[in-house]
Amino acid sequence: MRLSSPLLLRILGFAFLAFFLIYWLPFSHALPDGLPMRFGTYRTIQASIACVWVLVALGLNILTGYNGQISLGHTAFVATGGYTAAILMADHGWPFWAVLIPAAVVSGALGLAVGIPALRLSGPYLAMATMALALAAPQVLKKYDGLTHGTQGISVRGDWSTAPGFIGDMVTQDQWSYFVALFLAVVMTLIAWNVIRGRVGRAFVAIRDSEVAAASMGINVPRYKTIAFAISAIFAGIAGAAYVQIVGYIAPESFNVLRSINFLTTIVVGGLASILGSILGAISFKMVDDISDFLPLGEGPMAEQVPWALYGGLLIVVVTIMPYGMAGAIRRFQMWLAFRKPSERRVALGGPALGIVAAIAVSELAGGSLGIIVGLVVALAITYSLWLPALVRGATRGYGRWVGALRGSRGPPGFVTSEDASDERSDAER
Amino acid sequence: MDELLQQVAAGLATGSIYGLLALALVLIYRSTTVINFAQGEMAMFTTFVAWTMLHWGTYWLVFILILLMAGGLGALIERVVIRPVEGAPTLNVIIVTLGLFAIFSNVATIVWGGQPQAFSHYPINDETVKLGAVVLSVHDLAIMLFAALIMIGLYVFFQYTPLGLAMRATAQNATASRLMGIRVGRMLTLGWALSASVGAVAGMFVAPIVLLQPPMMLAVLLYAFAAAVLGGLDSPFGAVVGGLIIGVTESLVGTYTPKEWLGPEMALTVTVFIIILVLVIRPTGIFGKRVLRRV
Amino acid sequence: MTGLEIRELTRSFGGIIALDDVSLDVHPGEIVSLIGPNGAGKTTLFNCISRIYDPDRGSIRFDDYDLVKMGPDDVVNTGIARTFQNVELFKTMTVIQNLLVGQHSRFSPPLRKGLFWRHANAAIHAFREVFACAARLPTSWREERLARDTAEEVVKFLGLEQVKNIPAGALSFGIQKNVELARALVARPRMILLDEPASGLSHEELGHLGEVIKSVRDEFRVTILVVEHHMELVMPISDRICVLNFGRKIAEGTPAEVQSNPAVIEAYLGE
Amino acid sequence: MWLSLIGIAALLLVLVVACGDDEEGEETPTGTPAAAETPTGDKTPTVAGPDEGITDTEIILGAHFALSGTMGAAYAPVLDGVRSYFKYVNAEEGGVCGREIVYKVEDDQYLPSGAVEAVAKLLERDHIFAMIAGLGTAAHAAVWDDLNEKGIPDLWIMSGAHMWAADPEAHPWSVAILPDYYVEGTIIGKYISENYAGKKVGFFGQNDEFGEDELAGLKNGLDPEKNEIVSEQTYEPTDVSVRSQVINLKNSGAEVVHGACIPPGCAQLIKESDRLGWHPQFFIGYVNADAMMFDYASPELMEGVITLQGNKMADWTDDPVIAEHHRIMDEYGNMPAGNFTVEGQLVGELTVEALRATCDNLTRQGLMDAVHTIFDDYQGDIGIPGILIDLSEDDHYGVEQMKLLIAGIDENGKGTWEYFGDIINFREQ
Repeated sequence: MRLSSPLLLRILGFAFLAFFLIYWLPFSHALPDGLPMRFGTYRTIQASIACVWVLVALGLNILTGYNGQISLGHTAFVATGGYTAAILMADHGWPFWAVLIPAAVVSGALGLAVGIPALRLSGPYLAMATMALALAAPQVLKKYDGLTHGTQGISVRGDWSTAPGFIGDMVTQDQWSYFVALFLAVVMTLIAWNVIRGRVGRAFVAIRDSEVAAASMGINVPRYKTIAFAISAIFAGIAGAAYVQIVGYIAPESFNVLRSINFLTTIVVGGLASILGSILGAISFKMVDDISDFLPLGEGPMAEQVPWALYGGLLIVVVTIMPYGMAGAIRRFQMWLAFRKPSERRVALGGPALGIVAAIAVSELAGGSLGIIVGLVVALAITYSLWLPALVRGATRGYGRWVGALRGSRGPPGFVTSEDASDERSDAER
Repeated sequence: MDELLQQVAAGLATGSIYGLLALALVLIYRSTTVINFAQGEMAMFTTFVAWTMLHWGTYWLVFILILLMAGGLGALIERVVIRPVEGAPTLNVIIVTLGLFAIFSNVATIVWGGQPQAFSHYPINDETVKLGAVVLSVHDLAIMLFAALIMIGLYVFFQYTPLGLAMRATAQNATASRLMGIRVGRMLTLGWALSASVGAVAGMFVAPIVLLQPPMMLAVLLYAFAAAVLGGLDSPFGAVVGGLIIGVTESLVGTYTPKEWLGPEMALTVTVFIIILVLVIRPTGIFGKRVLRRV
Repeated sequence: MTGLEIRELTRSFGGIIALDDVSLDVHPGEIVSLIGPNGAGKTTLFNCISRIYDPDRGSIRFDDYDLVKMGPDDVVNTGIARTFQNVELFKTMTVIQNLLVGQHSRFSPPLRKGLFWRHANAAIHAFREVFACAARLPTSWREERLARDTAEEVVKFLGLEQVKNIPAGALSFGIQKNVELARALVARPRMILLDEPASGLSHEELGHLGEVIKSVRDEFRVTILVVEHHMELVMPISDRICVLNFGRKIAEGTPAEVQSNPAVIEAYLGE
Repeated sequence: MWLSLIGIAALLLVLVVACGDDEEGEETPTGTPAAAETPTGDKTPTVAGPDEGITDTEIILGAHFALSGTMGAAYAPVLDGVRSYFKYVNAEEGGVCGREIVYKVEDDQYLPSGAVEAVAKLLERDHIFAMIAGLGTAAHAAVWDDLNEKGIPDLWIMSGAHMWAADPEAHPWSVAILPDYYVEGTIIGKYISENYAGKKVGFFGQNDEFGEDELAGLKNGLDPEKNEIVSEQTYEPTDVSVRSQVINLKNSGAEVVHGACIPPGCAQLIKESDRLGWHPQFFIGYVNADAMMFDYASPELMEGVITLQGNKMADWTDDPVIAEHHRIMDEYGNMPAGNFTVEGQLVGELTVEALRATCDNLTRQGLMDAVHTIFDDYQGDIGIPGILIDLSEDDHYGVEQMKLLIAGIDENGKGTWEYFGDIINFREQ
C-alpha cells in the first residue's frame, strides 16, 4: 500500500487523537493501579457515551453528509442494535463480543429495508419517512413485549460485560466499557474512512452531487443509496450495542425523536461530509451537558433550562458563522495558515503545541486541573496575537452577513459552495 | 355504523388541529423551502403570551393582538436569525430552526414554569352540537372553521393576489424573482410573519385541549409535519387534508385493528407506516407537485 | 463490432413529439455529428441512448447489446460514455476524484445475461465491494492505483494538470467541459457521446477543441457522436452529419452533402 | 496537516478542561477511597467509618432528576419541596447532627444514559452520602443496580413502578416512597368489586409501565364474578386528543372507568366524556390528587371523581403542618405550595428523621439500619392521621396506606378533594 504523505499524516493525526482520548480523557496517569484518577468515573462514562454518539454520527454522516439522504430516524437503528445486543446478552447469555455482529446485521437489515422505499423520497419527504421510524420504535418495543420485555426495559448486568481475566483486576467496569467503546469508535472510524476514501464512498458523493451523471458513470444509483442506508444503520447498530455495554440498561424511553433530531444537529455542527466533523460534533454535543457546570445558575426552579436556552443560541451562532461546521472552520483555518509566512506559522502552531506540552507537564508535576489551565493560558497568550486577525475576520464575516441581512442589502443568495470556493481562491491569491 | 361515524368525527376534529399547524409549516416551506421545526414552539410561546395578556383584556381582542404580535415575532426571527443563513445549505437553516426550538421551549419554561396551566378565559365553551350519533363541540367546529378559512385564504392569496404570486415566485427561483423586481427579502419576511400568525392560531386552539405547558406543541408539530408531507408540502389544501387523513386513520386504527397485535397502542405506528406507503406511491405527497430535473 | 444502431426511435413528452421515427447508424471509428435547431430532439436522443429516458418505440443497439433493456448505469458497461450539455460534474469533488468516479464501471463486474444472474451477481458484488473497501483489501487498493494512473494519464493528455486538485465546482465553465470529456475518457469507452462540447468556448478555442476531438478519436480509438450547433466545429471534424428538425431526421451525409441539402438550409435559414 | 490536528486536540483539551472542574481526592477530609472507585469486582459493599459525603459541617445528599427537556419542568415542584425543607432545617433547626444538609441535584433529562452519568457525577464529584428521591422509572432502573452494588442508600425513589420494593433482598439499599401503581390498581379493583358489583369496567391508561402496572393491579383486584373489564384503552402522553379512546370506552358500555393517567390526560378523559354526554364513575390515579385538577377540568365535571392520597392537602391551610409548609415554601422555596411540594416535604422529613436517628453512627449502613428500624408504624406530620409508614429489612414499600378521596364542590363553587372511607392498607392487598 502506497501511503501518500497526507494520508500518513492524517493517520498520525488520528493516532494522536486516539491517544489523547485514551490517555488524557479518562485518566491523567496511565497506570490505573490506585493512583488518583483526575478524570474519574463520571468523565469516563461521559467519554464512553461520547464514543457511542461518535459511532452514530459517523453512520449518519455517511448517509446524510456523503450520500445526501436525510435521516431523522437514527434512534430506531440505535435501538434495534441495542435491543438485539441486550436480548442476546440478557436472555441468551451471549458475551458482548459475540453480539456485535448480530446487532450490526439486524440493524443493517432494517437499514436495507428502509433504504428501499427511501429511494423514491428526498428532502423533507425522506426526513418525515425516517422520522416515522423513530416515532414508531418505542411503540413497537412496548407492544411486542414477549421479545423486548416491553416497558420494563432490559437490564443487562453481569459477567457478560465485565473485563476478562487480569484486565478486570486492573480497570473498573466503567473504564472497561470505555475502552470497549473507544475501541469500537476507533475501528469504525477507520472503516468509515476506508469506505469514504474508496470506490464506494466516491459513488456516494457522486450520487449526492448528480444522480444522472453518477448513473452514466455506471453507478447503480438505487443500489448504492440502499447500501448507504445499510452501512449507516450498521454503524448505529454497533453504537446501540456499545450503549448497552455502557449503560447496562435499555428501555423504549432510552431514545426519543428529539434525540434523533439531535444526531442531525451533531453532524451539521461538526461538519457534513467530514469524518473529523462527526467526531468533533459528537464530542462537543456531549460537552454541552457541562455548560451548567460552569455557569453560576443558582437553584432557581428552572435554572437547568438556562444552559439549554443558551445552547439554542449557540447552535444558531455556530451554524451561521461556520456554515460547514467545525470541520469546515478547521479547513478554513488551514487555508489561512497556508498563506502565512513560515515564521508566523511556526508561532501560530508551535505556540499551542508548546502550550499543550507545558500544560501536560505542569499538571503531571503539580497535579490538578489548575496546571492544565495555567498551561493553556500561557499557550493562548503566545498565539493569541497571531490568531486574532483570523478570529476577528471570521467573526466579522459572520457579522457582516448579519448586518447586511438586517439592512436587506445582500446580493442574490448564491450557491454557498461556489461562493465559498471563491472565498478560498481569493485567500489563495493573496 | 354510529361508532364508525363517531370515530371519523373524532379523527376529523383532531386532524384539523394538525392541519392548522401544517398550514403554518407549508407557508414557510413555500417561501423558503425549509421545514421550520420551531413552528410549534413559537406557537406555544405566543400562546403563553396570550394567556398572560388574557388577565387584562377580552379574548377576541387578545386573539387579534396576538396574531399581530406573532407576525412581528416571525418577521423579527426571519430578519435576525434566518437571513444570515439564507443561501446556506438547507440543513443549516433547519438546524437554526432547531436552535430556535431550544430557545423558545426553555425560555417559556423559565418564564412561565413547567406546570401545565388551564387555558382559562376561553370564550368558546364546551357546548356540543349533535349530528345524529356524532357529537362535536363548538371548539371542534371553531378549529375546523379556522382551518378551512385559513386554507381558502391562503389558496386565494397564493393563486390570485400579486403578493402571493410574488411569494411563490420567490420560493421557486429567488434570483430570477429578484431580477424581475420582486423584493425577495420582503417576501421571505412576510412568509415568516404569516406563518407565525397561523401558528399562533393553532396554539390558541390547542392550549385548551392539552393544557398550556411548554411541551404542548411538540407532538402537534410532529403530526403537522407528517400532515404537511402527506398532503404535499407546497399545497395548503394538502396540509389540511393530510391532517384530517392522519387524524381519522389514527382513530380508526386504534378502534378497529385487532387488539392482540395492534390496537390503540400501535395507532401512531400504523398511521406513520400508511404515510410512508403513500409517500412511496406519491413521493411528493398527495397534492404535491412533482419536480422534474432536466439534464 | 457493429457500432450504434438506432431504429425508428420515437419519444414524446405529453403530446409534444421530441423524436419521431429516428434511425441512425454510427460505425466504429467514425465521428458523427448530430445537428439541428434548438428543440430538435438532439439531447433527447442522447438521453434515450444513455437510458435516462425510455423511448416510446424503437430500438437502440450497440454492438451486441440491446440498450433499451438496460438501466442507465449499464450503458457505460457496454462501452458508451457521455458528457452533458449543462455539465454534470461532481461539484464538490476535485478533478482527479471526478476522474476516479468516471472509472467506476472499469471495476464493476461484467454484464451478465439473464435477470436472475444479473441481480444475484450484483448483490454478491456489492457485498464484496463494500467489504473490500471497508477493510482496504489488496484488491481495492490495487484497483485504486490503476485508476489513479489512468486518471493522471488523461489529465496529462487534456492538459488539466494545473487544476487537477481543485474542486470541479470552482472551475470555469470551459474547463468544466474539458473535465467532463476527461471523465468520459477514463472509462475507456468505445464510444463517446459529446453533448455540445463547444458551448461557452471562444472562437480560437473552437479550433483547438476540434483538434482535441480528433486526437481523442485517434489516441483512444473511440467512436464519437457529437451534438453541436457550432458549424465551425462540426464541419471540419465530422465524417458524417445527421440533421434533426422537430424530432425528425431531415438529412444525413457527409458535411458537404448536408451543407447543400435544401431541407437543411430551410430548417436553418427558413422560418 | 498534523499540526492542525494538534490544534484540534488543543481545542478538545480546552473543552474538556473548561468543562471539568474535577476535584482531587484530597478535598475529602477523610482519606477513604471514594466508593465510586471501588472496583465492581468487589461485590460486597465495604462500608465502615465515617462515610463519603459526611464532613464535619455537611451531610451531602444527591438526586438525579429530570430538570431539563420536555418532561423536566413538570416534576420540578417535588424537587423544590425537598430542597426547601432541607433549607428550612438548615436555617431554623441548625441542620442535622450538627451538620448542614447539602442537596446536590443532577439533570438526567429523563433518560437512562443521563441518569447513569448523573449518578457517576454525584458519587465522584459531589461525594454524596445517599441518593434521595431519584426520579423516573426508566432513568432509575438504569442506576439502581449500581447503587446497590456500591452500597449507596437509595431512598424514596420517585416512581411507583412495581419493581422497586418487590424484592428487597436483591436490592437492599433501595427504598420506594410512592405507592406502587400495581397496588393502587388492586385497591381500586377491590373497591369497584365491593361497591359497584355487576357494573362494567373500562380502563384508560398511559402506554407505559404506569398504565401497565395499574392494569395488572386492576385485574388482580377485580372479582371476576362481579365485574368484567369491557375495554382497555391506552393513550400516549403526547397524544393531542384522546377522544377516540373515550368513544371506545363509552361504546363498550363501561359504567366505571379507571384512569391510569397523568393530569393532562385525566382532564381530557373527563372533559371528553362529558362532551359525549357520558358520565361513568371515574377513578383516577393518585398523581392527580391535586387541586390543579379543578382548573384543568371544571369542578362540576370533576365532582364525584375518586382518587387516593395519604397526605394532607396543600389547601388545608388551617392545618398547622400545612400552614407551616406554606411558610417554608414562601421563605425558602422558589415555587408556590401545592400537593407536589407537600410530597417533597414528606421526603425531606423522612430523610431528616432517618439522619437524626443515625447521628451517632453516620455511615451508610447506619442510615439504612435507621430506616429499617425507626419507621415502624411511623406517623408523619404530612400524612393524615392513621397513615403510617412501615419499613423493615424485608419491607421496602414506603407509603403503603392511603385513603380514598372524592372530588366535591365547596360553598364558593370551588372544587375540593374530600377524604372518605377507611384507610386502606396496601400491605394487605
